[in-house]
Amino acid sequence: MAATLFFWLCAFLAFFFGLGVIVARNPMHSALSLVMTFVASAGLFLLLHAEFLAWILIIVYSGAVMVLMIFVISLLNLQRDEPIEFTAARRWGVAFVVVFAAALLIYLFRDASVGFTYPPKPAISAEWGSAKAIATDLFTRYLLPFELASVLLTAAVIGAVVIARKPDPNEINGMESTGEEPSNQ
Amino acid sequence: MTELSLAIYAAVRIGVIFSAVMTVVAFLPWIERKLIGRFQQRFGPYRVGPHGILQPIADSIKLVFKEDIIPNNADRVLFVLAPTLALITAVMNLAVIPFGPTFELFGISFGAVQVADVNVGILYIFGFASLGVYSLFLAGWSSGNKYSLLGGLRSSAQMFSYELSLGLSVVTVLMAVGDFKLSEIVLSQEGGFWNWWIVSPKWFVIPGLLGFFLLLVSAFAETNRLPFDLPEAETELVAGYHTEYSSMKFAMFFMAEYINMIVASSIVTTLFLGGWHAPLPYEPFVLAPGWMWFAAKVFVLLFLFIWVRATLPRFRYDQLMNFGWKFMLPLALFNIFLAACCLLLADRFAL
Amino acid sequence: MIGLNHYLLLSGVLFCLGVLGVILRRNVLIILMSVELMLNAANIAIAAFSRYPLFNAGTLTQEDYMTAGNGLVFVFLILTVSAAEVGVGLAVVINLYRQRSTVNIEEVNLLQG
Amino acid sequence: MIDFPEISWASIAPQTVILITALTVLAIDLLPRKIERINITLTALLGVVIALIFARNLTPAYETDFSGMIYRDGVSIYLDQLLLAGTALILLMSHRYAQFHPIAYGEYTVLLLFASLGMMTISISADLITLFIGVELLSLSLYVMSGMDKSSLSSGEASVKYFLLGAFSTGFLVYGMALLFGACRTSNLVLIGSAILDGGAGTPLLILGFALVLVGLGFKISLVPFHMWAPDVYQGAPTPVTAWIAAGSKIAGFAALLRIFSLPGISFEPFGGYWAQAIWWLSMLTMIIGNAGALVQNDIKRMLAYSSIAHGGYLSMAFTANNTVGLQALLFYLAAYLFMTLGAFAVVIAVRRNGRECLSIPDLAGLARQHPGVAGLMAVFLFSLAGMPFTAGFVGKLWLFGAAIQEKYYLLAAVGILTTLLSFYYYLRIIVFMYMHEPQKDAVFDAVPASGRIAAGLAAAGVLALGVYPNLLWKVLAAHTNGL
Repeated sequence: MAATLFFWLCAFLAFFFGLGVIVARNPMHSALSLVMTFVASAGLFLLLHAEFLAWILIIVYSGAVMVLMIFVISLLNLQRDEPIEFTAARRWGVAFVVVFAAALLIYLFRDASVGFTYPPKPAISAEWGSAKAIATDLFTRYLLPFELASVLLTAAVIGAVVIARKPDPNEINGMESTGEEPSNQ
Repeated sequence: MTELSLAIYAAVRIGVIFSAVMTVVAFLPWIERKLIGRFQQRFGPYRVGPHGILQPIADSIKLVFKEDIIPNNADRVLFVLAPTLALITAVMNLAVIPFGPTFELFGISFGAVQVADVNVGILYIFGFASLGVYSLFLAGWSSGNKYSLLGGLRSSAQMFSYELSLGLSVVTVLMAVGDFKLSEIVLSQEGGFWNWWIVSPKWFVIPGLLGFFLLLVSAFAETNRLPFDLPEAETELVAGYHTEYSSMKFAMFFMAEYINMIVASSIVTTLFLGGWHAPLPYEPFVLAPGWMWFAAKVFVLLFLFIWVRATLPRFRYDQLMNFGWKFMLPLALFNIFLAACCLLLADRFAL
Repeated sequence: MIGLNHYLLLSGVLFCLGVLGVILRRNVLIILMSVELMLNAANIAIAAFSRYPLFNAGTLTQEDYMTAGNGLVFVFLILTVSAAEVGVGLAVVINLYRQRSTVNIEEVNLLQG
Repeated sequence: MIDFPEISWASIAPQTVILITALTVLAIDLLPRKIERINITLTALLGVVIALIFARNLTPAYETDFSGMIYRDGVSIYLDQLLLAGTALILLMSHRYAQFHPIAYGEYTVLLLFASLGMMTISISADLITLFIGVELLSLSLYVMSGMDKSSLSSGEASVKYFLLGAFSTGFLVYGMALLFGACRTSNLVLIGSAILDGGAGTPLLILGFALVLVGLGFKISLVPFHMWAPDVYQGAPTPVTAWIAAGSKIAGFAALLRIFSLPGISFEPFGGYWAQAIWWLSMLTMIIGNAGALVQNDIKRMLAYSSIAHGGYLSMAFTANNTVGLQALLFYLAAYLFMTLGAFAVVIAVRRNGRECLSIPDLAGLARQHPGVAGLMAVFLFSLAGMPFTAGFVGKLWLFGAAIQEKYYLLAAVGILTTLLSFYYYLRIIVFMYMHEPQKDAVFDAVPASGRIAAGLAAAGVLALGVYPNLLWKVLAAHTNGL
């Protein structure tokens, strides 16, 4: 009973704030809504016994990624956005997404393998979802993807630093000639 | 035990721990002002009550009756939300701290002096700490004041810079214990101070000392205490993120800061100083209840917090960032490597 | 009683919200956030799928599926990767802002056929 | 303690070498002394050549490795070699390009190698997780690379557009993978395959999952309804990056399609019915719109963008045909496409006038007078792209159309042939400008450096060799596609 209530609470929060992300006029409010969506999703993860992931989601997303995002929003000093204009193309886009959503949901309902009140997996061990279980999998069966993820993070760090740093004036002027118009800095 | 009695025990635990911590929080500013007064060869608060002991009560009365101002160009919802969030995240962290072992009163066992022994205790604390970042940032941003905004920006940049070394310094202990559970970490340090992780022979002392140092420094930064109090640097930013706050909202920030200090000290105690274990596993020491040892260690650390505040000047902003990214972070990474080597060696030679 | 479908419905709705956000909003940062919403929806779906068993497994036994994979590791790696993606994305946006002083995608229109 | 699994280094040797090379270049670049560009290029080239040698010496093993994460079959060995050859050519081109444009060359090279590593990860994936990380490694590197020319506004714009559309497509890809995982409760492609054979085919989750994955990958290889980003990004990105997006990223995208839609060890019979139909439409639209779009372009990079979209249409025909001939034709045409596209871009990079890039088609007027060799090479690439006999493009198209006709997709093949004829117009237009127009006033082309000649020459050799002796590759392909 408590679990059911908790689910509906988290689901409602996730939906409400998810909607907030896309309708808020102020980018800061969008970002904060996204943070709340992640917190609600972490609640769902807790409900699914994926304890470790729930906290990782909060620490990594709410704690680091979204702080960075908010940091950028306030650095760029973004003010309120223009209200959403519904041009013909957008109206079509919205119609498409809504139809697509309806189709998606109907498909999922029709699926015989996912009953509406199917009980949680009985055979799951107490360890399931704990840090230990995930770590064991990560360092044995998923060793290669894990290592590749570290390569990806390296690439992302290099890339982010390269593209976000201010261009070195020598770097631009020292060229024999630049092919296109110079930047406006 | 029925569910009801479990709930009652839990409620008792929450009540006892919360009121105890709140009492400490109420008197901590007084202690701090007294101590700093002594460090600076003056008396500190002296007027209200004997030795100014009633000063906290006077202060709280003042704060409650002050006018509660919300600036015109503030983002009203977030402006109110920020201090609430600060207090909530701080209080939530108290829930998982193992203050003491199981205790009995009138022959009834109330369980451990800990609200909830969460499986992923450390992650829980980091989770709420990382949500706490938002409170300072939002306070700064929603005030609609440039000093506040700068303070908020500084605090968020500082907190997530030091969160890295904070997390990494904890990893060494986690590697040795193999569990996120805080009670397990305390239990792994049983039997005298030589088994505490700060000096444990399991990893040849050095990684422990280094980890303790890293954790302590990061904790100072995370709680925005001097020498890391740039977010509220009075001399440059008026009062940083809480410039526009008054009355109870200001009091909430104030309380949150002191609770955070207590939480930080408790974590250092739990991870490196043996938690509620007595320093020597012999007769006169083990007679005192565990929570007393815990409190004693926390008070020593709190004293350290205050001592540092009275002694060190504030960092400059670039120094702070350089220190975090170019010194603390590499050192923490190196420390993990060192600890891993030590653990492997200890394992190999069955120490 | 909460079943798999509840989670899937929620995840589907969140995914569609993300798609709508990308279509409707013109602010680059909000588009990025909407994409994160989509990825989050996928994470919820995977976590839910790995918690609930397969109903109509044919000749493959339950054990085959259980040893086949742990969805939580999938979620973990998706989290890692999308965090990296946000990092790179923000850097790209900062680069754009330096050059153009805008984050409105409609004002970014030098390149046209 | 955790028992670490056995690591089979041999099967990921080329990937490992590329990773080590990337880290070496990074380390060299970090040295306090200023490093000459040539040293970076040579280091990277050396690494690529070593990796190529490792890749050539691999023997296909038709089973998964790394506890089911990778699948080292003949196709993956073939694709690895192709991608490594492409990387080498791109390195040569970038070396010349960086002389004139302010890109941070060390980091650029590192990211280029990481992008190649991502592509080569896709080619060996036997698990959705590995595949996803490969796709992301490739994409993240390319987003950054396309914005690396800080002096150019269009470069910044290209990177933002590429990033947004790429991230959007990642959303679809991941959600599709989530549904695939849900349908089969496993992320392993082999097990997904057996689960489908087991009677899972036709479940809504599976169909939806595959559809979303197709949308996600459709963005990456710019199939038609998902192609909007391609022209802008191709035009704005630094030219060697454009070349690598056009060639490498597209090959990797098709490798991913191959991995997912013809699951290792199983043909896509179980759901061929759905996919043939969906891809039939995509392929049709892509060929028509890609070629039509290319007709009206005046910018070479934009024209090549539409040409690359159109080629995506021809290539995806193989998935509709869904037979062994189609697979071989696809693999052959990927090689042909790699050489001719990279060759064309190599010439675009090599030819400059007064230090400026010649990016509009009239800029090339009179090139044949001054640089007959380079113009000749360009003509070879354009003829091959158009599909003239005796070039790789011709053989590849013939083979692809043949595969479609074999499965009685006459309309598709007819549209393919018609659009090919149409494409002669815009390819020949460039040749006409190069050979038959007077040079523009005071137009003096700069000397073409050795690196440009080598890159274009090697690509041309590839195009002609495959066009004249397709048997060279035919045997390799026949051997490599044996296990499928």
